Amino acid sequence: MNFEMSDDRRMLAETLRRYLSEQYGWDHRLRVAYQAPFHDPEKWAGMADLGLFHALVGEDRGGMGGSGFDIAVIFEEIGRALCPEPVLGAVMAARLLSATGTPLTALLSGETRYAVAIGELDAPYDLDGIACRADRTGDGWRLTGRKSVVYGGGVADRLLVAARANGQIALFDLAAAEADLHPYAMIDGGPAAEVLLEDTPATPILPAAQAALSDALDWGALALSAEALGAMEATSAALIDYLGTRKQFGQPIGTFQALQHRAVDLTIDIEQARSIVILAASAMGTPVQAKRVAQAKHLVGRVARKLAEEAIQMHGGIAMTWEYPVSHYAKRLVMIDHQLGDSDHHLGRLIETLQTA
Amino acid sequence: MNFEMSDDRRMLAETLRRYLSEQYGWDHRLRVAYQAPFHDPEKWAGMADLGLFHALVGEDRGGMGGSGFDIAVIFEEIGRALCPEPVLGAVMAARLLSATGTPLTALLSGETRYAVAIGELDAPYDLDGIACRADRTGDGWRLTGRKSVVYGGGVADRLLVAARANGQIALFDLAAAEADLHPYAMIDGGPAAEVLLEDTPATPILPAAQAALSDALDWGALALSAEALGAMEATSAALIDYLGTRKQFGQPIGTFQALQHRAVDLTIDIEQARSIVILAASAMGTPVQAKRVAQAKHLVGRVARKLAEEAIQMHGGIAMTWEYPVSHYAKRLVMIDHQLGDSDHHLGRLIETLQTA
Amino acid sequence: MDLDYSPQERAFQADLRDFLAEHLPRDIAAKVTARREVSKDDMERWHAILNARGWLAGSWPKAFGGEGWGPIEQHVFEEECCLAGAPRIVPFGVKMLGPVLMQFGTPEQQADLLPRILDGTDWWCQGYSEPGAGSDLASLKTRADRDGDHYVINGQKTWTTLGQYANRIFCLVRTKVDGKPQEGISFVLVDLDSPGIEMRPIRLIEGGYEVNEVFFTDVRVPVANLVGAENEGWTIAKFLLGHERTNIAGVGFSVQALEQVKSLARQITRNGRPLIQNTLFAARLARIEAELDAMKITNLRMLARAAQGGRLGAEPSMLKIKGTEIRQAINDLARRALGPAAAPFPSEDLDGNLSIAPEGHAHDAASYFNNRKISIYGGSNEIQRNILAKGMMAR
Amino acid sequence: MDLDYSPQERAFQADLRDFLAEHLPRDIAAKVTARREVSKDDMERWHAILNARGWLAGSWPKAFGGEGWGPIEQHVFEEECCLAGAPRIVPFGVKMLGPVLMQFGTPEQQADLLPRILDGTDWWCQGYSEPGAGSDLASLKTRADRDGDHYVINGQKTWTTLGQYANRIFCLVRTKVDGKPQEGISFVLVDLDSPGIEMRPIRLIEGGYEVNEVFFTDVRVPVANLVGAENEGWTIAKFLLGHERTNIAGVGFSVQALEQVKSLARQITRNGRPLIQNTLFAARLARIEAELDAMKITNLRMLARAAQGGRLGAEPSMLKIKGTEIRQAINDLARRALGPAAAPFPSEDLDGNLSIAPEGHAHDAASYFNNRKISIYGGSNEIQRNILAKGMMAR
Repeated sequence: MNFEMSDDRRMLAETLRRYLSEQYGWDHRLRVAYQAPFHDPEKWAGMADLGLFHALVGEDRGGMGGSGFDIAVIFEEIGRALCPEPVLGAVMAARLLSATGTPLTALLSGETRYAVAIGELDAPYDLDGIACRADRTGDGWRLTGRKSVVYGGGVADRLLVAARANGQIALFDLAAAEADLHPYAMIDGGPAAEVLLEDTPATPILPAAQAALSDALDWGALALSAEALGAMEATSAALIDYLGTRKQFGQPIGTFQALQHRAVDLTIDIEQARSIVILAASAMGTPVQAKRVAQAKHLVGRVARKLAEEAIQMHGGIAMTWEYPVSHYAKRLVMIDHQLGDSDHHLGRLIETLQTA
Repeated sequence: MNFEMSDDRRMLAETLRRYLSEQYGWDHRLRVAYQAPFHDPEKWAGMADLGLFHALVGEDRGGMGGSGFDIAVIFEEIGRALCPEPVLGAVMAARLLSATGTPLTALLSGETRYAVAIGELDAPYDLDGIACRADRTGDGWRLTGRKSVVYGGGVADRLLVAARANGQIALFDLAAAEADLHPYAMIDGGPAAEVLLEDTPATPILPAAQAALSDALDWGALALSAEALGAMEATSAALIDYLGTRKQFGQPIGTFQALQHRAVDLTIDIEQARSIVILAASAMGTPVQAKRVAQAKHLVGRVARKLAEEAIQMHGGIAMTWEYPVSHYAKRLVMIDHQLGDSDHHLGRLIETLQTA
Repeated sequence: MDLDYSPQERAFQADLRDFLAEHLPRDIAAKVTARREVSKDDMERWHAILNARGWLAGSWPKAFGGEGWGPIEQHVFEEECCLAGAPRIVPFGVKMLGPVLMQFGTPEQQADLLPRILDGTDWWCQGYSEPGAGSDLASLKTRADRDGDHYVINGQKTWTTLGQYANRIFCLVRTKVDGKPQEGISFVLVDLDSPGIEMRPIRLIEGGYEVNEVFFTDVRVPVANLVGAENEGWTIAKFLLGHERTNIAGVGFSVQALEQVKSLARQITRNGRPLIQNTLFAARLARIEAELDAMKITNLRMLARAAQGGRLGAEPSMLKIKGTEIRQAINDLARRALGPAAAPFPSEDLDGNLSIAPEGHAHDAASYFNNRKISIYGGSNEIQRNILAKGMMAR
Repeated sequence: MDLDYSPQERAFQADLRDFLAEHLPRDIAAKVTARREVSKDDMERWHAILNARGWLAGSWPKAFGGEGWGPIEQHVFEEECCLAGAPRIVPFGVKMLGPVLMQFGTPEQQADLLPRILDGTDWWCQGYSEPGAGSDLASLKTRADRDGDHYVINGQKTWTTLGQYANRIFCLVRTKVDGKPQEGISFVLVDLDSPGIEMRPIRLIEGGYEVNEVFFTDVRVPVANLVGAENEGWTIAKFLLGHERTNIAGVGFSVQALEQVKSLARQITRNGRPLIQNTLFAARLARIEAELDAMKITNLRMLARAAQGGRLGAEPSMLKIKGTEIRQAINDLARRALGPAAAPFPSEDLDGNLSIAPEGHAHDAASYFNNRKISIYGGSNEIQRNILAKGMMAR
């Protein structure tokens, strides 16, 4: 039993943390997150140079990492820095492309940015309700439908799209330029897009993609859970610091017992969130992957929202302002629950498991 | 708009409160609640003399009350005194007997004690799953089945039993002596019984009793919600008193802000519980009766349990003892949620209403 | 026990509904119900419409141009306005300064200033909080030093709501430095075009602008602008905190918002099924609905007591805490219901064909974040709990 | 990162399972899993069985008759015992006094008393809390006045668990009245058959007897029964509070209890459908399961740190708070699952044909009430939060 990170992973985390704090400082982050294109291509390239994308992928596919713990470590740093770069697309694309045997060279080098387009307005978090359809025509396949709130969609070079073909869910690859893309910022910053497809040509890369897509959704949910964990650590540190310095009625507000106990409960909840992320990371690739990921996304979503609300409340005004970083952390912590399944959605998955066991 | 009680009702409440505090003091209550027959026939008669049972019934049926507010006022006092007398059976029986046109003389005088036997182990809170069956024989009807945790069952003179007859739920009346009764105390005190029926003769009094039974269950749930309210008021008063007197680290524990804020939240919750009981009482006999009662039983159940747990916790040891009254209030507050539908059961009813609206 | 309004109150309610149906501008109501920003012009139009009917300051005594409404009429008015989607009346003149002037102002101040509140000549804002004195008002530091028949004000106020639209500000300032902190505070009226005042907008969490910082540098204010006696501002501050709290529970907002969430949950589908069919979501709705229905009664109980002249002690604090918790929980539900459709930063580009959230719901997430303020301002819920605890332990 | 036990630990786990399968008396395990009272004889039998294998005090150093287990082996032992339904080892001798004697006792005390703990000659109980000194131990009032080579003890202890079975008690007593409250406390050993001692049972909320009050009236105790130096009892008390906290989270209890609730929810039906098919109930279950699975890792993380010699600061308090909350939530679920079947006061009459709750669950409601104690005793969760807050704000 050992809960220490390996030296390699620790070094990667430290390198990334240093890079983000030096190259992606707070003012820069704020500007990038809300100004088109809502990401910074130069910093994306810089992160690629650090070996970030190699760490997302296993050695068998040309990378240097690819375990659940690699993903968790990286996304914890992304969350800590509130970095809006669309790395999530790379994690999910790497899983999908690996399932099809497609080479990952351009993904690993950071040269090609992928966005994964699965969710639709009526089927935001799972595959059953997907309505986007693929039709075979003389010269290939064409996609018709709308993919909503595609993370990184507006800045992607290529899109991986889940669509219905011959009665099953298949996976298609297309150049982002082929689709009718409508990019926008998310309320917590960073790029997303509506992807409109109308007889849009695309290459089928996996005819029966249900399992691969579920797997990619799991890895994405793990990444987001770890990202939330990093953002929670940063938020909690800011809160505790504030409690120790801000004075009311002549004493630091951190001396008020009611606030103390609430802060303590948040701290414990964050420890629990860390534990469930560790558990999920360790379960990737095992038979309990889906259950552990659902537990992580559920529990993290619950704790993240509570922390966001409590952090704003206990700051008492200042964290309601754009200028104070905690407000942005709070937005991320709440809105991360709207990506790849909120805490109720994953609770629903856990309930099904209990009911069918 | 007026939230004052009428003079009649206030007088009844005060009379009952005085009677219970003088005649049903704490030591007496403890002895009665846990020693067979788990109720006190003499005090039952005394309460009848006060006009208690007349207050449960409308003037058209020979009583002097019978509104939702009458029931609420009486049960609030019963709850405040933690009185284990099985008055609940009288409330429900009065509704059922009224629906059949049966005279209430013996109920009103307190001479006849009724228990209402609806719930079964597989169908504790509603009518759909009732398995107890009624068979027509040469000389009348006979009942076969088991009714579980029948409140007041062991001390009743007559039983009103819901059973399946000719494919619908019908209501039967029988002398308690005819059934195989197994009385016991409830964990929070007071009488209950298992009622075993095997070809037990009974008189059909309502062939299609579904509506009347649902109505009786609503009135019972209102009564229990009001009882919980009274018990909550008493518990909260004891808690606040304790916070003001008990010292730790040289000061009253009520000066510790964390405890203060928790006590405040409980106080607010109790106000909300009072409001929802008022709302339910006002809705009896109207089209929203079922919804309001479900809201009341749901909300009260939630608040009562929270108060019970918090009251024990904040007392810090003493309320874990049999000797200290709060422990018994806490038991009642938790276990009342096990009678006539717990907070989740009633939430389920509310969900259905939302989903079919 | 009687939970219904009296015949007179019901008649008033019917009048109000007719009035709102006829006179509330549709474009403004559409903005309010979609939780979009209401412009200065919108608010001024609505104030003028109400004022024409005599209802802008209905709870003011008739002598001052009001209708002399009691707590229940005031409640009926606010509830109906909420349900109809009317914007909130900007409270700083009508609900705050007005009552202060009636209680503490000179006849000249009353004659001069009250009509200007009603006819919209003055838009007042509030100078209470300071960067170092939020919930702890007594520790405020903005100084007003006497210089002849002027005060010279130096310092900084913050959280000044809608200050960007105001021409005047009422302030709590320190006129005496020694003694107890509460003792040296005065209440003064300041023209915002006085030299030395700078107003800087504060951008809020969701991206909007509704509060400001106000900096005072050697701002000269005539001593005649003092309200009440010098160094008795604390009394006025307490009066204001205790006053005009009928809508503190915000029940009208919650009722309107919950109805919106219910219809949203029937409109939004998940794999073809309406969201309301999801038990976990429906459970959240049903729980909050029960709390809100209880809250309506809690609110009415306190109103009835106030209407009968009963003294309200702890009750307003209870209403504030539970009322804001319920409102925030409903905001949370709306955000949840939208799923990913809550994610986009609201912008005009996303309206029309491209709209992601159902119509009128593009601002629900922004509104959820913005409304975190309601449990903070006006005496945070923690302060309310302290007040309640004090009362509770003194029983 | 490696979440698994080492090969040696797994081998130990396998040995343990074999041992428990073979040697844990079935009748005792049945009582434990049904949450029924375990008798004095049951506990003594089980202690003897463990002692015969050398596992009664496995974490004691070999020199004193233990196995020298580290935190992980101790955890494995406790977890497996829980899962098998073994009764908890009575902690007062093995886990409390034993370590105190090893650290602070004289060689004579060690040689005399430690073997008597292992072989069951002595059943120790604890005299810490007093009616006026629960969480605030420093304010204890029981006095030990020196009289020649004896102390004379007067006062009252309370919450003395299983004192009714004990022959000896270790006490914190006041040997000096002036100075700081912490300074005048000593740790003494007292025979319970000494004249002047009266033990009175306290009946608990659910009706059972497991704690006692102990009254001391002029009880004479030889000075040789002092452990450590006079007036240094506070050091020993702190040592004890910091010691032996591996099972503080009670994960094993929770795992075992949650499995029981799961099977209960499949066994109990509502209108013919298993309760687990009720979404609201299943949601409660799934939420707690996620918390518990997280807790297992939280617990192992802290154990791993302890095993590597890391200093545990705030962690035990976290484990206490969250661990007890989870255990209590599971107790709550079991009670809920039973519905009305939870209502009867447990009694022999209701067993057999008449049983209302499914077999082994007649005591679930009683157990829910009884287990409210776990967030109160051993330093209430409020005290733990104070400790954590102190550490947090000092960072």
